[in-house]
Amino acid sequence: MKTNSVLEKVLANGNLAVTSECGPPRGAVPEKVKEKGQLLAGFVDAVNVTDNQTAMVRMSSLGASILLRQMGLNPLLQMVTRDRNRLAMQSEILSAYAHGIDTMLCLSGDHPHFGDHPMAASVHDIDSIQLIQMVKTMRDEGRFQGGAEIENPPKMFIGAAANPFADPFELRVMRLAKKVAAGVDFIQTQCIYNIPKFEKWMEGVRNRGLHEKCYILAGVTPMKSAGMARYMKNKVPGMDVPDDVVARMAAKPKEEQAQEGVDICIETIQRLSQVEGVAGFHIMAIEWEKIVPEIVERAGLLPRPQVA
Amino acid sequence: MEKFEPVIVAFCCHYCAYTAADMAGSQRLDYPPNVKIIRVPCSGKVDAIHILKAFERGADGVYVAGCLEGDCHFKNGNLKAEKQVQYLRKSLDEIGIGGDRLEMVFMSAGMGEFFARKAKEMTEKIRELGPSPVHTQLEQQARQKAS
Amino acid sequence: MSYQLDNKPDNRVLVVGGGMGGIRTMLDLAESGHSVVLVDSARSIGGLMTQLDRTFPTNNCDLCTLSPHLSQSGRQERIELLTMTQITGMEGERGAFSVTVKTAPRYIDMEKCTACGECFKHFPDCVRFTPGLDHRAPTCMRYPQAIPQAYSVDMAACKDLQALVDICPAKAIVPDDTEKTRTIECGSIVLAPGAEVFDPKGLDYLGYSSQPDIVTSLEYERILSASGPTSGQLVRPSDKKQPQKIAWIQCIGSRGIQKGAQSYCSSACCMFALKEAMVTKERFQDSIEATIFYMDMRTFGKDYELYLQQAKERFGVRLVRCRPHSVVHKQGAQGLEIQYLPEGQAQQVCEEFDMVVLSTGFLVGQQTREMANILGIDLDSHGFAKTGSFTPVATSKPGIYVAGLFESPKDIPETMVQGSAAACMAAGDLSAKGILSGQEEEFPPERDISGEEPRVGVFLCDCGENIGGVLDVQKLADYAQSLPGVVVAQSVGHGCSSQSMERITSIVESEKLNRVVIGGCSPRTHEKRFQDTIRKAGLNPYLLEMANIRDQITWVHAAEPELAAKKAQSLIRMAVGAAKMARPLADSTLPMNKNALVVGGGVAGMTTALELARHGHKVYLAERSAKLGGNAAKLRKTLEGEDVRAFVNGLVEKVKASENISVITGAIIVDHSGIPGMFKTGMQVGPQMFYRQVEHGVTVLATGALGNHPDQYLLGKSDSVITQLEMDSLIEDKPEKVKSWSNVVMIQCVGSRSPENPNCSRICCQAAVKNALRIVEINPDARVFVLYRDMRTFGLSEDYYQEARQKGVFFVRYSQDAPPKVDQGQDGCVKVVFNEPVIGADLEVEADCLCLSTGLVADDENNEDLALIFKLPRTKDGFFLEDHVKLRPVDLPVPGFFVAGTAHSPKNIRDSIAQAQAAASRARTMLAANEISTGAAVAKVDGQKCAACLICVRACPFGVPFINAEGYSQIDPARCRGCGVCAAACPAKAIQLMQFEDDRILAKLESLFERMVA
Amino acid sequence: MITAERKPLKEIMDYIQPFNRILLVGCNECVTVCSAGGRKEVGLLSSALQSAFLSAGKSIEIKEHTLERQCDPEYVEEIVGMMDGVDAVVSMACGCGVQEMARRYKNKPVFPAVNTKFMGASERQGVWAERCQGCGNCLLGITGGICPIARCSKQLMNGPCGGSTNGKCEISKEVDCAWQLIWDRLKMLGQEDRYLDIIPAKDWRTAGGGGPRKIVREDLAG
Repeated sequence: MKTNSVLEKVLANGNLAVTSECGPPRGAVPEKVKEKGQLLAGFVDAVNVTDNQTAMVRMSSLGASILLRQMGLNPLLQMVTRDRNRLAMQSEILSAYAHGIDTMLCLSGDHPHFGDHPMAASVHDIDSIQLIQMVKTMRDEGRFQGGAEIENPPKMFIGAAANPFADPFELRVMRLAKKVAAGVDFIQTQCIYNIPKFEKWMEGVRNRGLHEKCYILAGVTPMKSAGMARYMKNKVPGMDVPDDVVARMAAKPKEEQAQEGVDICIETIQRLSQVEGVAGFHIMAIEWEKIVPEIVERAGLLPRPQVA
Repeated sequence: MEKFEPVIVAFCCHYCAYTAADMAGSQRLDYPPNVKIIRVPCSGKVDAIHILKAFERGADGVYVAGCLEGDCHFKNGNLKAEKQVQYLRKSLDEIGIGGDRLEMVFMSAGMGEFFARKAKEMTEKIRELGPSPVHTQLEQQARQKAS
Repeated sequence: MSYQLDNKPDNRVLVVGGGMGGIRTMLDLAESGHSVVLVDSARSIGGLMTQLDRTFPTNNCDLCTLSPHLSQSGRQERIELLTMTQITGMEGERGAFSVTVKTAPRYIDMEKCTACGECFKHFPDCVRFTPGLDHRAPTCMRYPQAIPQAYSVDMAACKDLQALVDICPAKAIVPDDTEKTRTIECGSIVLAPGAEVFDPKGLDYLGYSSQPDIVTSLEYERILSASGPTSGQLVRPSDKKQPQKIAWIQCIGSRGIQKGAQSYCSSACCMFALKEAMVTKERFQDSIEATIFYMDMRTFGKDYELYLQQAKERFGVRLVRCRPHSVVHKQGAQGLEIQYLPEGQAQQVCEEFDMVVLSTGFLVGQQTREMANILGIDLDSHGFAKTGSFTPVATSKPGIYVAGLFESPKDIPETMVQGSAAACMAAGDLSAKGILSGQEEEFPPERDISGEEPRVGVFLCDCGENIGGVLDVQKLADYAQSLPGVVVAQSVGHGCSSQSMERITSIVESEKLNRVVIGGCSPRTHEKRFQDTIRKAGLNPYLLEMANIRDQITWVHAAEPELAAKKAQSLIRMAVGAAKMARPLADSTLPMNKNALVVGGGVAGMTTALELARHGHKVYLAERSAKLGGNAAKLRKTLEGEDVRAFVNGLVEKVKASENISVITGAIIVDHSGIPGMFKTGMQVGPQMFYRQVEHGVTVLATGALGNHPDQYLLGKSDSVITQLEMDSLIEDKPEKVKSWSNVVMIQCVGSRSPENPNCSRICCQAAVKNALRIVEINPDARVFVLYRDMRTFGLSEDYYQEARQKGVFFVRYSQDAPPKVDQGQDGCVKVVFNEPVIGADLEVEADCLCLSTGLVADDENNEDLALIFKLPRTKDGFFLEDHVKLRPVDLPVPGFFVAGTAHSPKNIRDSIAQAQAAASRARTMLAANEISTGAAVAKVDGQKCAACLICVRACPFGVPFINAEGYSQIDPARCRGCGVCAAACPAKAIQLMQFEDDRILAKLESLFERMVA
Repeated sequence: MITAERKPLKEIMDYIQPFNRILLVGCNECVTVCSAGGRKEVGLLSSALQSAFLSAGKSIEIKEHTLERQCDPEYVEEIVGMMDGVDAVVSMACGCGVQEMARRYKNKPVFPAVNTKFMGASERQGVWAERCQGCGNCLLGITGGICPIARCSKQLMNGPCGGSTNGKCEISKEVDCAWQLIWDRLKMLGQEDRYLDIIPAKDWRTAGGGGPRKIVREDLAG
């Protein structure tokens, strides 16, 4: 074991891991974090805590993660390179680890263009791959990026994201290879609707043996409505929602669409469980955390394994 | 107060618009005398500075007249002129003179009737808009100087 | 510069007809230094084309491209126009004709008429106004002073003569005007009287005379035209509502279809209908349905096939192949019902349309026949002037030539070609052998005015009543005198009279003026004259500024004399202000090299070379192969049966015998430089590839085309499969073989009108008909099948097509989706299977010979090299692209370059010869000058200011500026066209357009507003 | 080239409102080429200011001059004679030129009339696009000749983010994805493997992280 991360342990035991996410509130309201945490407790192995998601100001990932940790959950600290330089990021990693947070996800982050502060400067002192390298150096060599030694180095289980659907497609496996080379331990993918394309990507991943060098958690998102399906198809960059999925949603009357979305999500999990190299699932039920238990249960992923 | 007589400058390309003006002449088509023509080889030759200077000196309206689309003697000078006019209309808004006082028109050499009509329309439009703020100030200065 | 008029009879040509062809002939001759009298029986010139709204295939009104720059020189002095005039007699012979003409009374004194229109306004019943129907036509001629004002009086219709006389403010009505007769002495005559349009009134089943919504194509054109009766609103005549469904019916009065119709094809109507349908669809998109009923879609011209594709695919014009049976208006019904039998169907269909357009054809008018009779030239059975296969514009009488529709039905480009060809031939009969015999006018040396303060002279015309009637010219002169810098200001009456001009000259001298302002008419028409006037006084001509107080003031503000007077002051002030900024400029001139380079030694190249040599020019004839003759050397007979081989051999002999022609065979062009009038072209010659460079003023490209040899239908794989070209020789050389045949199949459009080569090769239908006729003549028992898509035997060749049908040749249509199938058969025969649409079944023929109409394709490799070296554009299919497909079919877009023959597009020998003669004529218009004038209104770069930003390089429409070795922009004055776009775009203000410099334009603005502020 | 864009007229007017005699100075280098501050733009701005002030009832006097280059002291020196009788200077040069003017003519207020934008190339007539951020440590040799720092919206140095769609950046369909361009070029050059090399975290000192930068050529420096 590289770390004490529960997620690492679940994965190392060969169980299909389940993670979900919690978007921190746009205000100093710890209750909201706790509420979401309670919905997820017992159904997932780790809870991603987003970092100013979609470049909108929210409670910090670290702050919300601490709240969850205090509830006994296993927060998965997301960190984007957009908002902080390497000094700030390293100090925050130390803080997180000091609060018992041992799992993190290294991201570059959505562009401020999409958020509520488009006028803000993008820092991008380093990129996500360089962040992985930095966290790994802190953990394995016990040194900061600048070279100085760390007292009690943070032992982080290092994750990163991958989007099998973005362009250029042929780069997508290579980009994962780069992240593996940089030292990533696990991957959470963009939400998957185009299963054949994902399978093609996984084939490339296996050909390079990358599934043996990191754990791959397939991302899924239940859709609430046909409108959301269309929106994700047309408006969200890097999202691939095939026409038949949109059509399947639209074929249902409005009030049944949410259920259809859940069904699709569960079918997806079941089908992806058969794909070699898929080590678990990351269920992103955006502002719909209460549906996660149903999905986990119906997908047959309960009970969650208990690890020491 | 006497009737406001706007001063309007028309930059006319030699091959079409200026010829159309001659045509209006030979057909004896009345139009208001407010329009003063400056001949250029091609409407694409009209420099932004010519237009701004006209306004700076007190013009109440300016228009650039070129050939019909596809008929420019120099391939596409008329379209270049049109882009320039569109760009300058924004500048004129910024200056406070108002982009409405500048127009681009297209005509063929034979459209004498159209030339006369356009001269009339432009004069009426500018009369409606009233004197340009620059014009007003220049007159005021002149009166002060005189008194 | 100006030339002395060389207006002697032995340098004069009489041109009959003022349509496009006649105008082209007139301009070519005048520009080549000959004098021309043009007579037209109409009241103004312009002909049929001026009635068109727009022309295909550009869908623009391009009339103005015909004669740019005409008013720039004294050329018009060599042209005399006689309208309302007819020929009444002729004597003499080639070189010395004496023609009597009769001019009908106009009852208007053209000298006095100002075209004010008062008479027409008050007496519309008896005053006719025919300015040429298109709104652009009169001025697009760029020639206003030469085109008679369009008014005339119908005396018979006049009820109150005195009132009419009194209404004219210019006292121009002449009630006692009489018919005038005069004699014109000339060396040669060109006939371009045009044609009439078939009148469908007599065809009752079409209902043209009873139904207002059935119109002819020319009438439809008028409805579309902005200046037409409906101001461009497309409404049907009966109820003024916009039609939803319009049908065109082709071949009205052509191809022997109706009672009284001519047997030939009118050649232009298919394109005409497509254009009208397309323009209609373009303007109204889906709200109007356009349908064309046709027999064969004859889009055989250059790139016309692409036009047809566009009509179908982009505009959704519906094409129905069939001849409608009738057009009926049912009682009480809204629309018109067309009854027709669709191809391959047994049941007649009735379809309702809102409007029907009849595509009426051309025919020779009675007046033209009478004129031919007077001149004693032979006509064919249709009334067209008889010409020969190798003498396309020569009539039966030496010294008389023909151009345009009177030669045969045709489209505008061919008319323009013939107009130039006729000019070339007519000039050849003049004993004063071309090249300007006039002397340059003597001017005193130019006075150096550098360092002088501006001394401006203002001269104001009253132009009779034109200006003086509205403005107090003397008062205006007094005002001008008060302006700073003005030394003299005078009223000069008619400024353009020679007396006034002399006066201006002497005042400039005596007062030591160094700037001159003329207040009068338009610089468009008179700038050149006044420039000459001050030049005579030793002033640089560009020290002149004109204020157009007539066209822009007195003619248009007569109702407001006070404001007019104020505006006149402004205009004079502006002109004085600008004149002070005027700088002396030099018209850069270079000596003209009078030699020509003709590239290509086929029929076209040899013809051009011989014509230019005949007019005294040295010609380099460069041929890539080892010997002269080109494609035609392989041909034996023309459609009309004339001997091609003998003709080509004759040409080669003449070329070799000509002292003025230097033949360079085995020549590969490798480099090229210079400007129009001073080119240098390098070539590698002969097997040793010796480098040789020639200097020449013009270049004619006559590089020909290649016989197509597509890998289709066993061509090259079976001995029984040959091309039409091979068939031509075979018939001549092995008649016994032809006699042995039982079945011959010809397939048309092989390798043409296909995705790989979309255009029509134009010559193949004629070739097939020619060879089919020759085969059945030798072997009447042979069955000849011609498998075609559209038979395009345009013009008079339609007669041969009908003859072939009568002689039993089978013409069977196939569609592009179901082409014939060809396989090896027994005993060296080939098996051809094709669908016969009339019986609706497949037929199989064992053919002794399968003859493929493969047409011509561009010599892509050679043309590509030449296009690169000469910087010439090409069409998509590799032919050279002319300057204007409609009106300048011989001129290439680079000045000084001309094209002739199949290098331009596929065509037969006759058309190649006509174009070759035309190229010679066009070349002569340039070579006539002794100097190349590069003008003064060119852009000049100040290298010090230039930031080498490339903006001018990108902005110039003609690609002239470049960044030179010193690192700043350079503009070649010889290539600069003077638009000034670069000057306007330059962000460093490093470019000024001479004559229109910024300070000169700004001075106008400053002066305009001067008084207002002070 | 350094690119720039004219400031809104209002902003320039606010700067010079208190002054009556203005010297408007253009530059014949980059800002001429990008049509922001050459001789032509000087004339246009001068006329626009005249008209705008006049409309508001104020007369100002504007002298126009365009220097060969405003970022070189010798050129800037050329206009020393024009400074008498000038209350304020408006420079149409890039930020370098404006500062050089301000350094030389210390007692005159100097105002910028353009916003200096970026170092770019001209894509076609009238269109300029950013190409370089002057990071001081050029990566182009390993990124296929396309700079991810200047041309990737997130300055990603190791490949495209998940927002790259059909060759375009997630922030706008008008912006090319730099990494798509890099990848295409690497493929064309047969250097796909280059992509697998991880570019380590950048040392930003050369990009200005180490304070204002300076180049000293010992052999040339006087």
